[in-house]
Amino acid sequence: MANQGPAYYSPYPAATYEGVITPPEGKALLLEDVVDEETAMREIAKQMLTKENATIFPGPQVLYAWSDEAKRKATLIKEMAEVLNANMIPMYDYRPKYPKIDAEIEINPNHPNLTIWENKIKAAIFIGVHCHYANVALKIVRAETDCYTIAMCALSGHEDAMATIRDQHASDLEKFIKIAKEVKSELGV
Amino acid sequence: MYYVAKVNADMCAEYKCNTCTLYCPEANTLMFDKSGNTSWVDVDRCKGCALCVYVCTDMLNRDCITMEMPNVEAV
Amino acid sequence: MSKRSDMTNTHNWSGQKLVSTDYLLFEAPREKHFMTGSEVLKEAMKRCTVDASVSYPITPQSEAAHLIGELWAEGYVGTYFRGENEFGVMSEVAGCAMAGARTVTTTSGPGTLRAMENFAQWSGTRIPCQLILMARGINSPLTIQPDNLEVSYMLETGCMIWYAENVQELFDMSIAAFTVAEKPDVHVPIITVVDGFFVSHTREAVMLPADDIALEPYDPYKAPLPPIDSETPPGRFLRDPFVMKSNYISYATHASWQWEVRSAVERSRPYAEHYLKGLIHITGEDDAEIAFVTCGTASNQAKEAHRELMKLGIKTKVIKLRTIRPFPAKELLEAVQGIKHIFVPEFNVVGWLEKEVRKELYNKCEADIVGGPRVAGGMSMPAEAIIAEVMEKINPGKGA
Amino acid sequence: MALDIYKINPEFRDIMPQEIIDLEEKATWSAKMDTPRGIKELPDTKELLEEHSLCAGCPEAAALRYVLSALPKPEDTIIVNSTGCTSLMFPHIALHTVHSLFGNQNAVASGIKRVLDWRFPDIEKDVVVLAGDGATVDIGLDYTLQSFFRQENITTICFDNEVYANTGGQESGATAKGQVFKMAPLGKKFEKVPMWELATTSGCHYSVNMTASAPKAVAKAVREAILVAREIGPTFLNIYTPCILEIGLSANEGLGEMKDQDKGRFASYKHVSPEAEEFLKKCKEEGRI
Amino acid sequence: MAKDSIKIRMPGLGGQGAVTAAHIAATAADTEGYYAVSNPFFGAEKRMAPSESYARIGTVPIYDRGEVIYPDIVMIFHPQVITMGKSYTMPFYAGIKENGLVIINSDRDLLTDDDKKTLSDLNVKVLTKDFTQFAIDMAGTELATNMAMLGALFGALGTVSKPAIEEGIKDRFLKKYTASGGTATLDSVIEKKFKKKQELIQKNLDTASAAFDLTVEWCKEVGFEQILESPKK
Repeated sequence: MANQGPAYYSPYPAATYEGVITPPEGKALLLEDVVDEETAMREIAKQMLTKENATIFPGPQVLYAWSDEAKRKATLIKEMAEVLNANMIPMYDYRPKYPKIDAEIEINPNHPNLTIWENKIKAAIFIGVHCHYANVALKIVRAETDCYTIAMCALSGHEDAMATIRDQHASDLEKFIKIAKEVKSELGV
Repeated sequence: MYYVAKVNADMCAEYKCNTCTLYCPEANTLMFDKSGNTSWVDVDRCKGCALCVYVCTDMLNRDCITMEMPNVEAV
Repeated sequence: MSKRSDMTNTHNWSGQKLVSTDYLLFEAPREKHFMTGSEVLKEAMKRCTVDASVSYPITPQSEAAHLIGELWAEGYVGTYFRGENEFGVMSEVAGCAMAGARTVTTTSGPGTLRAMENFAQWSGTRIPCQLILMARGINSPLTIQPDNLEVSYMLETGCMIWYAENVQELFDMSIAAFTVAEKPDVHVPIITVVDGFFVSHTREAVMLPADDIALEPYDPYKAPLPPIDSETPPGRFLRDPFVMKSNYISYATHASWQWEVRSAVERSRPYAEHYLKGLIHITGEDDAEIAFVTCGTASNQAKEAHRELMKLGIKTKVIKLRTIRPFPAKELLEAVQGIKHIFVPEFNVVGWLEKEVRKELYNKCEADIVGGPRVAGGMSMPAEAIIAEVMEKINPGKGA
Repeated sequence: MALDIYKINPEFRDIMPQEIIDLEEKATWSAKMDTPRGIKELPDTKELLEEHSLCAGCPEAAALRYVLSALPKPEDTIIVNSTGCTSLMFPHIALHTVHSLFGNQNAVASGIKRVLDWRFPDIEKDVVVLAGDGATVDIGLDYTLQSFFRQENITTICFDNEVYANTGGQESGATAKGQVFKMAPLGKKFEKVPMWELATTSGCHYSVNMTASAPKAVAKAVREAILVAREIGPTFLNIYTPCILEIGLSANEGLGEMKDQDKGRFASYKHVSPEAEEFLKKCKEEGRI
Repeated sequence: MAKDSIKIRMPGLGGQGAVTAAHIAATAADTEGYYAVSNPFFGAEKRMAPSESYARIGTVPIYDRGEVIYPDIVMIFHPQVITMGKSYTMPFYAGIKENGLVIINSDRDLLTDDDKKTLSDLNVKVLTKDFTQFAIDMAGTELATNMAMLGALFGALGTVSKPAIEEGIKDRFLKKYTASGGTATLDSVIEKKFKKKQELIQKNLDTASAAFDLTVEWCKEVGFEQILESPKK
C-alpha cells in the first residue's frame, strides 16, 4: 500500500484550519509561505523533474475543446509534460464512478489517492480542474499520500496544494515552460 | 447471482431481432451488432437479472439467451 | 422587460454604466437621502446588476421583496417571481444561482426556519447568492417583532453571515456581499442580516451614489463549480453528486467537501477586510476597561449607553462585529486587550453571540464576560438597561 | 457551443478512456443528426448513461434508458433529480444534472429554467425533472403542483414505483389502497393519488399515465412532453416502474408486472390541451416527432 | 499471541447475506460466552451493489462502533469486491492488522504480486476458496454461500463451538427480525427453496459445519494460529 499521510482516512485538518489561505494576486504559495510567482515556478519545475513518476492531471477545462483558451492550453500542457518528463492522467469529469475507476489511466476527485497509490506518483500538477473539486481532491491527497501536489490555477489558487500559482493563463504557461526548461538544464535531467 | 447473460449468436442471427436490447435495464450492456445481426453481452456490465431471457424465451418463444457463469479474471 | 443581450462592455441591460465595486463603494460621489432599510435595499440592488430574484411574503421583509419586484418591472432585475413558500423560494434561488445568475432573496424569522434545509445545500453547491435576512422572532408563541434568535440557527450552515447595523450599512454591505461571495476562492452564499423593523422600517439619512452606475455582471464561468447550463465541461456533471457509501472512500469525499465549504468561508477574510473596511468597527475610548461586543441594533443601543456612561466618567468602547461567519476572532482578541469587563447585549433569549465570544476568547483573555443585557420578542433595549447592567457589575448593589 | 463541451482536445485523445471518446464519437447528439434521434439508436450507440448501482432487473433503470434516448436535444438538456432510488443513477448521466433536496426538484428546476431563458434567449434549453413518487406526490407535492400553476416550461417525469423503495419499503401517496407496506402495517387506508389527473387540473398541457412496459411508447411520450413544455407550458408523465424488491418479485419479473398493470392501475391516461395538440400536429408535420 | 478482541470486516454484494453472516457470527459468539456486536453499514442498499457488515468479538466488553477501519479478519464474499472494487475501502485489505486473516470467496487467485507481498509482510494468511460452489454442493443453493463463509470464519477462530453456531443460525431464522425490504424478500426466497424451515436450517448448518472442518485443516497446513483468546466461562 502506498505511503499514507498522518490522517490516513480523514482529510483533516484542512490548510485553512492552520491559517493558510490562497495567495494574494501576483503571488504564489509554497507550503505556507507566500512567495513570488517565479520562485514558485522554479520550485515546481524542480519537484516535477526530480520526484518519481511525476504526473500532470489535466481537468475538464483543458481536456475539452470548448474555448480558444482551452485549445491553446492543451498544446502547452502537452509541451509542459514533455519538458517535465511527466505522465498525463486525465480527470475528465467529477462524478463518483461506479463500480470503480481504472486507477492506472484516470483520476477521480472523490478518491484521487487511488490513482496516486496505483501509479506511485510522488509529484503531481492539477491543471484545468474546477477549483472546488481540485480542493476536495487536494485535501484527500494531502491526508492520504506523500505526493507533492501542485495547483496551477486560472483563478485564485489552492492552499491545500504544496505549491500553488494563480491566474495562470496560456501566456503564463509559456512562461512556466521557459523556466522549467532552464531548471531542467541546470539539473541536467 | 453469479450468472450473466450469454447470447447464442447463431440462433439470434436468424431472427434479425433486437427486442432484448431495448428491455435490458442496463445501458450499453446488451448490445446489437448490426454486421453479425446478433445481440451480444458486455459481461462486465451484466448484473445477471435474466430479464433478457424472459424477453427472448417467454415473450418471443425463441430461447437464444441463457444465463451462465462468467469468467472472472485476476486483476 | 429588459434583455440580457442589451448588455454591452460598458453598460448593463438597463443602461447603467458598469463600474468596479471599489468605485461604487468608495469613490463615486454620494448624496444624502432619507429612507427606510427596505427602500435602501432596493437602491442597493438597483446598482448590483442582479439577474434573478424570488420572493415570498412575510413580515417584516415583504416590503423589500416588493421593491425588488418593482426593480424587475423597471428593467433592472433580469427575472423575478413569487415562490410558493420559503422552502420553495430558497430552492428556486438555488436553481437560479446554479444556472449562472446573480441572485438575491429576502426572508424573516419563521420563513428562515421553514427554508432551513436549503441553506446547507446552498453552501454545499457553492452558489454565491445573497439572502437578506430581516431578523424577526420565531414561534411559538407567534410574534412578528424583531428578535435575532433565528441567526443562531444559521451559524453552521456553511454560509457567510454579515450583520449590518443600520440603513447605511445595509446599503454598502449588500453591494460588497455579492462581490465577496462571487470571488472564485470564496463562492459560497452570503447572508446579510439586519434586525427587522429596527432597520427595515426605520427611516434615516443615508448617503447614496448616483443610480446610473452598477456593478459588473456576475461571470459564472469564474466559479469553482461549473454552472448548470450545458455550456461548460465536463458535460457529465452533477451539481450535488450523491456520494453514497457504496462508492468507496466517499466518507473522505464528504468530509473534504464539508471542510472545503468552511475553508471557502475562511478565504473571504481578506476580501471582507477590504470591502467592509475591517471585520469589526470600534467606537469609544482606546483606554477603556469596559467593552460592549455587539452586532446589529445592539451596537446602536450600546453606543447610546457608551455616551451616557462617559457623562458619568466611565470609559467604555463598543466593538461591533460586522462578520459573524467568518468570525473575526483575531480582531476581537486585539480589541479586548486591556479590557476588564466585556458585556454582550443581545436581542434574543439564548445569547448566541455571547457563546461565540466566550468560545473565541476562552483562555486567551482575562476579561470577565457578561452575557447581557438581553431582550427578546420585540422589546427595545434602552441604554438605561445597559447602563444598569454595567453599574451593577462595577459597583454592585449601588445601582446606576 | 453545448456540443463542444464533449469534444476532446487532440492533445489528450490518447490518454482519454474509451467511454469518453465514445461519448464524443458514438453518442447520439441532436446537433450531429439530420433526423430526430430516438430509441431506435439504443441497441448500437453509446448511451448517455453509465453503470450505476440500481438493483439487477430494476424497471426504473430501463425506463431511464428510454427517457434519455428520447430527449430531443440532450446537449442542451438539464435534468433535475430528487432523493430516492433515481439518485443512484443520476451521477451516471452524461449531461449537466442536479441532485436537489428531497421534494424541491420542481422548485430548483423552475429557477434553472427561468435563468436559462434569461441568459440564453436564443437557444432552446430543456429542463426535465425526474423523481420518484415520494418526491413528486408526497414531500414535494406542493412544489410539483405550484410549478404547474406557475406554468413553468418544464417537463416533470415521475417514476412511480408506488413505494418509498430507497428507504426500505414504506407506503407512499402513490401506493394502492389496501397494500401492506412499512408504515402502513394494516394496509394503506386511502386510494392511490391520481397524480396525472391532478396535473391536468393544475394546468399541465400534456399529462400521461403509463407503465414502462413498451419502450417506444415511453420514448414517444417523453419526446412530446418535452417539446410541449418548451413551447407551451408544463407537462407531466407518470410512469410505473415497479420496485421488484419491495413487492417480492425476482429480478426478471418486472416486465411481466408492468404488462399486467397496463390493464390495471396504470391503464393508459392521456390529456393533451388544445394548444398542445395543435403544436404537436405542427411538430409532426415538421418531422420533429 | 491470541488477542482479547478482534474485528472482522465483511464486504460483499447486496443480496449475498453478508449482513446476515455478521448477525449470526455475533450471536454465535455471544452464545459461546464472548462479548460480541455486529452491525451493517448500508450504502445504497441494492442487489449486487456493495454492502458491508462488521462483527467484533472479544473476551472484554466491546465499545468500538461503526465500520471497521483496522480489521483482524477480512471476509470477501464476492470476487467483484476485488475485481471491480465493490468495496468501501480500497484496497480491500486496507488497514488489516499483523497476523490477520483474509478469506476470499473465489474459484481462483485474485491477488496481485504486490498484494501478496504486502499481506505476507504482515504475516496475514489468505484462504481463497469457491465457497459458492461449496454451498451449491452442500445445500443445493448459492444462497448458502454466507453459511459456508461463516463456517470458515469459525473454523479459523477455533474457539466458537458448533452448538453455538447452530444456536446463532436458529436464532436468525426462527425469530422475527427487523430486516430491510430486500433482506425480507431474500429470506422468503430462501424459505421457498426448502419445504420446511427446519430443512433450511439443517442445510445451512451442514454447510457451515463442513466449511468449519475444512478450515480447521487449512489453518494447520498454513500455520494460522489462534487469534482470539478463548472465552472466559
